[in-house]
Amino acid sequence: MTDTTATPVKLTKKDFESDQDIRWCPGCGDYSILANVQRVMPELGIPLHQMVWVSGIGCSSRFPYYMNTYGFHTIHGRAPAFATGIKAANPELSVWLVTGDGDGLSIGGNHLLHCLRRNLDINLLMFNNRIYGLTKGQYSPTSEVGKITKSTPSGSIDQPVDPASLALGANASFVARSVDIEAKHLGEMLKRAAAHKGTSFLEIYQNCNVFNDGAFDPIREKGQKEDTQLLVENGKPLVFGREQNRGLRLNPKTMKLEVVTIGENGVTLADILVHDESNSALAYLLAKMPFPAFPVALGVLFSEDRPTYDGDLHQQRVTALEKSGTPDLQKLLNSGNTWTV
Amino acid sequence: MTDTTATPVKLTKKDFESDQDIRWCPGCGDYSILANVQRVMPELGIPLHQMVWVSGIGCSSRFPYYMNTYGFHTIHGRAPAFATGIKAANPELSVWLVTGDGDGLSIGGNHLLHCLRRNLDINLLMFNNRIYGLTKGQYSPTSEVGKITKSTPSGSIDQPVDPASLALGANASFVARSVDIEAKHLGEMLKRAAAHKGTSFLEIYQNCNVFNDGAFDPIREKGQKEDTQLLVENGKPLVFGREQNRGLRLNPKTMKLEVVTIGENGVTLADILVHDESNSALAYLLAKMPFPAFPVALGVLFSEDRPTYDGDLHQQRVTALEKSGTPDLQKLLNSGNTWTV
Amino acid sequence: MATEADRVESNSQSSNSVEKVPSAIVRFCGDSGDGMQVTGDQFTSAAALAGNDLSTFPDFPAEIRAPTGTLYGVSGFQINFASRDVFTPGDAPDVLVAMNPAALKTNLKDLKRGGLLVVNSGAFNALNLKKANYEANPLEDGSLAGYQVMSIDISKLTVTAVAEAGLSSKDAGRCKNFWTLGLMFWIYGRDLAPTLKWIDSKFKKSASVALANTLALKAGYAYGEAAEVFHHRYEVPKAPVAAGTYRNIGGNTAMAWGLVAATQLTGLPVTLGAYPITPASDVLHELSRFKHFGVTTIQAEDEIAAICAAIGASYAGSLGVTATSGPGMALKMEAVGLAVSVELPLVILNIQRGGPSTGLPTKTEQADLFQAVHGRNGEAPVCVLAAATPGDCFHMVLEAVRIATKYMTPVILLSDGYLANGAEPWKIPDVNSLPKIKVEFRKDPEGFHPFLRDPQTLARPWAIPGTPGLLHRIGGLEKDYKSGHISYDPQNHELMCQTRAAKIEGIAQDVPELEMVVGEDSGKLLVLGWGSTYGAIREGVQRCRERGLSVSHAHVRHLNPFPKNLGEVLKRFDRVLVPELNLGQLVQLIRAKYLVPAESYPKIQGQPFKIDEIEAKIRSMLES
Amino acid sequence: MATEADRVESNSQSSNSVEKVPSAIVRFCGDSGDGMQVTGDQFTSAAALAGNDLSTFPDFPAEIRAPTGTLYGVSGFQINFASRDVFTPGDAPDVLVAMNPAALKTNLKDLKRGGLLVVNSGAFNALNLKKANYEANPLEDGSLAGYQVMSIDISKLTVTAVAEAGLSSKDAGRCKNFWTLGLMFWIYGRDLAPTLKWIDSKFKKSASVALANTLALKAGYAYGEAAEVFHHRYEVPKAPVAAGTYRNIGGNTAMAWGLVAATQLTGLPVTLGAYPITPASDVLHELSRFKHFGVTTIQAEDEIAAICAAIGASYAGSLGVTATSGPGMALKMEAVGLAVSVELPLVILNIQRGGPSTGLPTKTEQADLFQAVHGRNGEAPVCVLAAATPGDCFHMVLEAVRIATKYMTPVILLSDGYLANGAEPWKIPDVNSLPKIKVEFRKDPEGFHPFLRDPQTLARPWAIPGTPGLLHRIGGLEKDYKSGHISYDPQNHELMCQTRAAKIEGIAQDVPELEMVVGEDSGKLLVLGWGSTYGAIREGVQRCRERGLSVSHAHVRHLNPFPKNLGEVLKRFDRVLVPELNLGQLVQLIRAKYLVPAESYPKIQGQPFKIDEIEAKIRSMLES
Ligand SMILES: Cc1ncc(C[n+]2csc(CCOP(=O)(O)OP(=O)(O)O)c2C)c(N)n1
Ligand SMILES: Cc1ncc(C[n+]2csc(CCOP(=O)(O)OP(=O)(O)O)c2C)c(N)n1
Ligand code: SF4
Ligand code: SF4
Ligand SMILES: [Mg+2]
Ligand SMILES: [Mg+2]
Repeated sequence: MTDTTATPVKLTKKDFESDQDIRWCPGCGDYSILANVQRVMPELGIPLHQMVWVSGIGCSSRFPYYMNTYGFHTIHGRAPAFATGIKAANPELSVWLVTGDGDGLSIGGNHLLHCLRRNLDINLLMFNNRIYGLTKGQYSPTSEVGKITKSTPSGSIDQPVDPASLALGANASFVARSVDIEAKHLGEMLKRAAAHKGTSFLEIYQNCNVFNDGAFDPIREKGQKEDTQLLVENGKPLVFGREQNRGLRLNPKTMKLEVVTIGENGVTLADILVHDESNSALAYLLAKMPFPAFPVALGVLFSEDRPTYDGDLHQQRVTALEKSGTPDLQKLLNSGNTWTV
Repeated sequence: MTDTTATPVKLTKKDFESDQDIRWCPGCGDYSILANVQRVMPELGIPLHQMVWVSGIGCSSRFPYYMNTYGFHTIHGRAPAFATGIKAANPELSVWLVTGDGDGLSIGGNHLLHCLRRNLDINLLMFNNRIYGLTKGQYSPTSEVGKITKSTPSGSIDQPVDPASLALGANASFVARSVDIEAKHLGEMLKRAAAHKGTSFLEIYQNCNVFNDGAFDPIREKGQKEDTQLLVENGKPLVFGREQNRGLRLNPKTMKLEVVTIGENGVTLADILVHDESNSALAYLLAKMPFPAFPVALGVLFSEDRPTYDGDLHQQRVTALEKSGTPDLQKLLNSGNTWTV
Repeated sequence: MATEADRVESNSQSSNSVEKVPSAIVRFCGDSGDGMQVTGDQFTSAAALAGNDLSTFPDFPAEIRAPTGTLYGVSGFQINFASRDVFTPGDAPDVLVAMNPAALKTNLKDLKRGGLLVVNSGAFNALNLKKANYEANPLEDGSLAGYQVMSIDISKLTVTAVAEAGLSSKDAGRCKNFWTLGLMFWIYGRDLAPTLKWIDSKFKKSASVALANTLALKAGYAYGEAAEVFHHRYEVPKAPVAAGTYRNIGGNTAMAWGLVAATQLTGLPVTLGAYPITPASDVLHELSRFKHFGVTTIQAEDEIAAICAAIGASYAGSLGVTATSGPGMALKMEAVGLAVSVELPLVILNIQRGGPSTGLPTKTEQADLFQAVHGRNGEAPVCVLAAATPGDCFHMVLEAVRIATKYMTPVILLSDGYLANGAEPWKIPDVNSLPKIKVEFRKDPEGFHPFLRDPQTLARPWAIPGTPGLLHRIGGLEKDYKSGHISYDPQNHELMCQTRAAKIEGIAQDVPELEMVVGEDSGKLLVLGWGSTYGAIREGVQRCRERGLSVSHAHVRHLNPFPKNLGEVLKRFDRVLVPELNLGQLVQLIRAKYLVPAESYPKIQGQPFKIDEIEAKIRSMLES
Repeated sequence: MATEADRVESNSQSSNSVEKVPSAIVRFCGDSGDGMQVTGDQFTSAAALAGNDLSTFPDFPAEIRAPTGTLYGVSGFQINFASRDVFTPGDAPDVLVAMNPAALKTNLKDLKRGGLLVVNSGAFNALNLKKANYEANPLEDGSLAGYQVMSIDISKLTVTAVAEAGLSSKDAGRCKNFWTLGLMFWIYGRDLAPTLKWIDSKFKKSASVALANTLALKAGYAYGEAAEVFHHRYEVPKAPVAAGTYRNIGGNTAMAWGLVAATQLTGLPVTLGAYPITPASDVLHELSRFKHFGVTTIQAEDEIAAICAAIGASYAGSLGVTATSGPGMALKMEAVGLAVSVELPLVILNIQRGGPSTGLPTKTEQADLFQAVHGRNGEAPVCVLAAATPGDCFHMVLEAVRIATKYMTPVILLSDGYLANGAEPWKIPDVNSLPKIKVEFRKDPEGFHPFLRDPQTLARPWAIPGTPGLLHRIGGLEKDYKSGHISYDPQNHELMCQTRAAKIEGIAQDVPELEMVVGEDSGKLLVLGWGSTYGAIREGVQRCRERGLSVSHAHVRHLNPFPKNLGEVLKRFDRVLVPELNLGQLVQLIRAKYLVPAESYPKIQGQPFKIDEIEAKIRSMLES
């Protein structure tokens, strides 16, 4: 995202809190995300009035109301399209988009994918609670097969889609994952997203304690998460586990990942694959690791610098103006074949 | 796709030709695809009346009119949704879907992705000509950056999306690629698609000789294609080139592919990566290889057996009926709290 | 506590002064977590079992689970029960039960002056008062002077009453709704037995909870018996309802069951394509339970996919249905146009909610009529129907199915949040008495083409894939009248447009003529309604007639085309009034068609008409 | 060949019998590959330069590039030019130029009885005759007896004429359109010079092609001069047009240029979000050329994204515009509802085409009026305008921009395929004379809230992100009238619905009163039109007036709200006739609103009204 500051501003968390009552269910993971966002925002040095939070519809999409910035709560699934217009009109704005697994992947999957490939310079936060919260608990595109919900009393039959893999397939330039209550990690990810120019896709696992409580317990709860979270870092070996002695090794023949233990069967740290944010195939492998056979990769899976859509749009306007000089409407109207009576 | 034959039928190409005038531009790649489809269909042994061709809108989407089967030319981008209803209502039908790069990836990207992840048992042919043909030549989601079209006189700025990579990211169970005029290869791919249970995604590079002529010349024209097509086959080394002496090697450290020449620098056939249709990460790497530094992979990039959406829907109905016995409407109406006056 | 319970038993015959009243309106309200919906449901069952006619309406908060004690977290349930026919949940409650300050704050304005107010004083602590924006405690500042106030520390009495069950004090406090219910049962002289039975089965997994609720219920009842303060008990005698077996039914359930019935009456499987949206989601939820009836439900990726899947299903020989609301309906219009063009049966359920845009998702409105009739590109006529009551949803969905299959057309059936969530006693039909709906697929290849029309209905044949000999292609381009192939011919296009229009217009010959709900078929004023305003208009008109005013009520269920005698009916009245929960839509349609100076009575507050409002409006027109 | 050319020069003053005619209608038709559009354009330029008033209309095949010689591959171009004002491309051609059998087959029925038919006999070979479904050669079977037939082997004469240029025989044959043009220039006494100049510049990259076309043009002219068979030349004198500089302009170009002008008149950048669709794509194409004016074009992934991007752009301070047609319009309605709810300026261009569904994509129709006015969920009023002629598109788009920005509202501007593709001479406005459109963003934090309204217009302030001190949130949920925050309050919702409606209604006070196009402002019959029927109605009414009938023509450009005097105007006529290219839409709206028994004159054939049709209809009403 563009750092649009002209004058340095010293803001606090409070400055980012709007005066609206927060209407999520008590205990909802969204509170934690909100608090972390509000905590991190001041560090970005962006004036409040240069920031726009855009969302679709869903519990998650209520987010903009709680941010003391500009905000646009639009319609279901279409937030990326609104963001495109906003950035086309004013590339200087710092635009943050909040969507849910339903808003962003069900009705809004197409806008998401086009936003990602175009690399619109925004930060896109997807709160994935694997359920439709606002409509009171139907399965979503990220719900596991066999999920019993109001709309699937015999269990859902749709294979879920993994948001990060989808983003990679859609040619995203930045793909990251975090967890609602991992304050430190989430904060880091928000800052990485903000720093990236282009669509920064950040998936946040979020607990919906009313309709899908515990969906992420294995990677979210103390006592379990120590063994299940793989915190990837660029240039660092892909190790995990309480003792940090487990790791991922690539079998070059099969091109598949294996979980190995360092110090066992002659495995050393040198055998462990090193994370490379610029390798989209590695990111794809990491994103798709099946749980619980593999850990869940968190962090920046992929990041690549390339031109942004709004940047190029802007550049084309500038170039056109340079080429043509001051536009002349009368000349346009009189261009081509004319005759005078 | 389901082989729905009950009685064996002996059909000919002619049987699949409808009586409608074909209205594509003379020289269009669509003719070749049509001819190949009509040639291959009799081999599948599916009676004409059990076959439905569904499409959206576009030149490509005119396809159903030319097939002497059932056909439904629907609305722009939504063909997968219609196909879902058709298969839900009658899983026995052999459903073939034709879409274009605009129909299937622009307006219809979301339905495509949900169809793929759900694994609806259909064959989905995407005619990719990297242009909007029917609306007379605007750039499409697969057009290269910088493309000058009617709508982009200064060149397009959107990064294209690769259909096969997108399909993989969307959790497709079958992903293949072919070329409009490669009769033999295309025929094989059509048969593979037909044999696969689930959504068989087959991208067909197609020349639009009016609005994007030559887009695929490097991999389509004699004299060039011999060096640029990589015809992948399961279990076979990934070699290509006129002499079949070039190949792909995986660098296990970087997890990147390299083009190597067998017999040079000590490279032997044993160093060449072997294609494994069941490895989605490999398929992803193959799909994303940048041209011309790498060849273009054609063939079945990925294939995986898993339950189909319509199959599961059907199974749930069967199970429910088994559990409940003959449904009793009166019992339903009288269930729960009632009182008699 | 056994002693208390005994006291209830022993005293249950004792009668304070019991006042006979023809009807009563009771509203329960409290925090979302206070169990008001359960309380209302049980109170409703009791009224039904006692033979009253009744109508109910819940009022949920817009939030999923709002923080406790907040104004926007208040949940309510209103019931109107009577010894005569009842058509609405009633206007102003006679009795208001308020479980906390927020509930009092948001509901008090509706209570009748002088009405009975039962308040849980135990919840009126400083924190809750603050959350409800009360500066002073209303129980103490005299602001409730105009009502009969029963301020009882229900929280505390409940905890005491259920002590024996050994629950945590938090869980014990949760039983206060049953305590309150017990008290209300005492006031209206209800039998506790059915609810006790219900508690046992509902909480069979937790004996202690079952016990606690039982104790609470009985304690509340006993409190009524014992407390001197209650001057009155009321009796609402049985209503003279037609013999039969009844159940309570809400509009969305009735819709869903109507579709289940359709599988049996048509012999067709039903395929619902839907995407969740308030207040239509329950149609999806309910229908997903009936796979054994041949019902398939597809939760699609969006509303567009949902309707397209439904059309695809109809194309392949199932009955395609989709259900949605508000913004979801807007998204479907392109596909409705295709269904018009390819002439396939399709049932579209629009459970209307407050608009425009996201609007007021949990509130009711009737503002999608224009959209239903006019909301597509091109000349794309469809049949439009509207259900009048929750139970009517069952029958109207069958009517939609009948028309869709007979005329090969999309049918939009309008319901709304009020019908969806409201409930009324419904006489369970004898399944054998329901009319069969004849559906035949075309089989005969002889002379077939896909747009060959039935000369009577103008419907094209339903020829489904899988049928030998009927191979054909259809699509959204204009088709030749004589062959069904694509045609760009000018005259043919006009003929096809006119034919599609005539087909829909022709349905008017095939639907019942409009009859009066109440009143003579001519006179000074006709009140013409549609949809969920039925009850309020009916009762309002009835009241005015009792005052001797010349007013009648007719209610349109077929909105496109209109019943064929509508024009004639309108002309027999001096004036026509059209109350609608919008800014005036039906009124415009009938003015345009019949050139009668019908007058609009719009209301657009996310809430149904009150009977009073209808009555007042009529009186202002006829008494001046 | 130089000799031929010389002959042309030397003979160009020689005059056969030249007949003065007040007007002429000429249609060129041939295979898509025959260059009929270029021929038409050049013929049009010549007529314009000669001072005629004129109107043109092309008729493309629906296919991109149909196989040669097929019936559906015929491309046509019609021009009506006259010494008086011209308002339509004319009904039946006086002269038909048919380059092949398919063109003759599809167009002959339109030629006036006794009209001049110029046929390229060289194309009438067996194969082409078969492709055109001719059993016998019409040039030989006497079937053309009713016309003055000039059967010339243009193909062969062209090849001979251009031999000198040394083209392949295929390329040489391609010049036959210029040969034909030359002949037509001779018949109407046109100067060859401008076209010769145009050929030079157009083909400057290929001297031989330029030469060949030059030779062909001159040869055709010379042929006229030499051939004895031509009895007549015609002269159509200058038309008395107002002084000024003119150009030909089509509706889509005028639309696009209007938006370019808007950037200058408002000072706002324009952001167009669009998805290609016939016949609206050219608005996108044209606008994408004006980045230096501050125009941004986004080719979105679909129509929904396109309008949402436009709304996003308006939100951020640009002027958001979207352009579409048919099914694309249907898809936008949900987002239009949001724009209504958040009250942002938005211009929606609907270039209507034949419906329903995909319908007739390349044909014209006016059947989206109902959709524009009524086609959304909830009460979602927008302003609806319609352009009457190609040039009018320029001015109406400015009117749309004015209203959208002044009233903070979406405005739907209706055009259609006929306006989009048709062209007329347009007096180029002096840019300085165009009215400035004042637009001000809110800056002042004092007392600000996002739904604070201007008491006059009821518009809310346009407060864009990036402005210090105006931080706020908006969305599609209902908003509090007094603060702009989310509100579920019943009374507030009604107030907001009424306010939004009143805002749109109020625009009526701010638009010109309806005036007569032709005729007195009272009388026996008012013909009330809207949109592209302007020319045909105007001329039809004029003809009837010349017969002494009491008929006037008024044309509505503001369709929602209507001009404030419309009701009054209607009442001053005995009868009102509303011709529309649909099944009757405006007629229903005015009947509903004004209760006048306006009569519908529908036509829905994918083609504009003919003047004759209007004339005949009026006469049938007034002469019986
Ligand atoms: C067009 C449209 N369709 C459907 C809805 C109803 N709806 C609102 S939110 C939602 C799903 C929300 O799920 P998600 O995006 O995962 O958000 P969450 O509530 O879980 O945070 C749906 C279906 C709507 N508002 N608009
Ligand atoms: C809702 C809607 N939007 C736009 C169009 C116009 N349209 C028709 S086909 C098409 C794109 C076709 O591109 P593609 O799918 O690549 O097919 P091709 O013609 O190249 O085979 C568009 C934009 C339409 N028919 N419907
Ligand atoms: S329903 Fe779930 S996601 Fe929504 S606010 Fe409640 S807990 Fe959070
Ligand atoms: S426009 Fe292109 S894709 Fe369409 S028919 Fe012509 S050549 Fe084929
Ligand atoms: Mg969710
Ligand atoms: Mg294409």
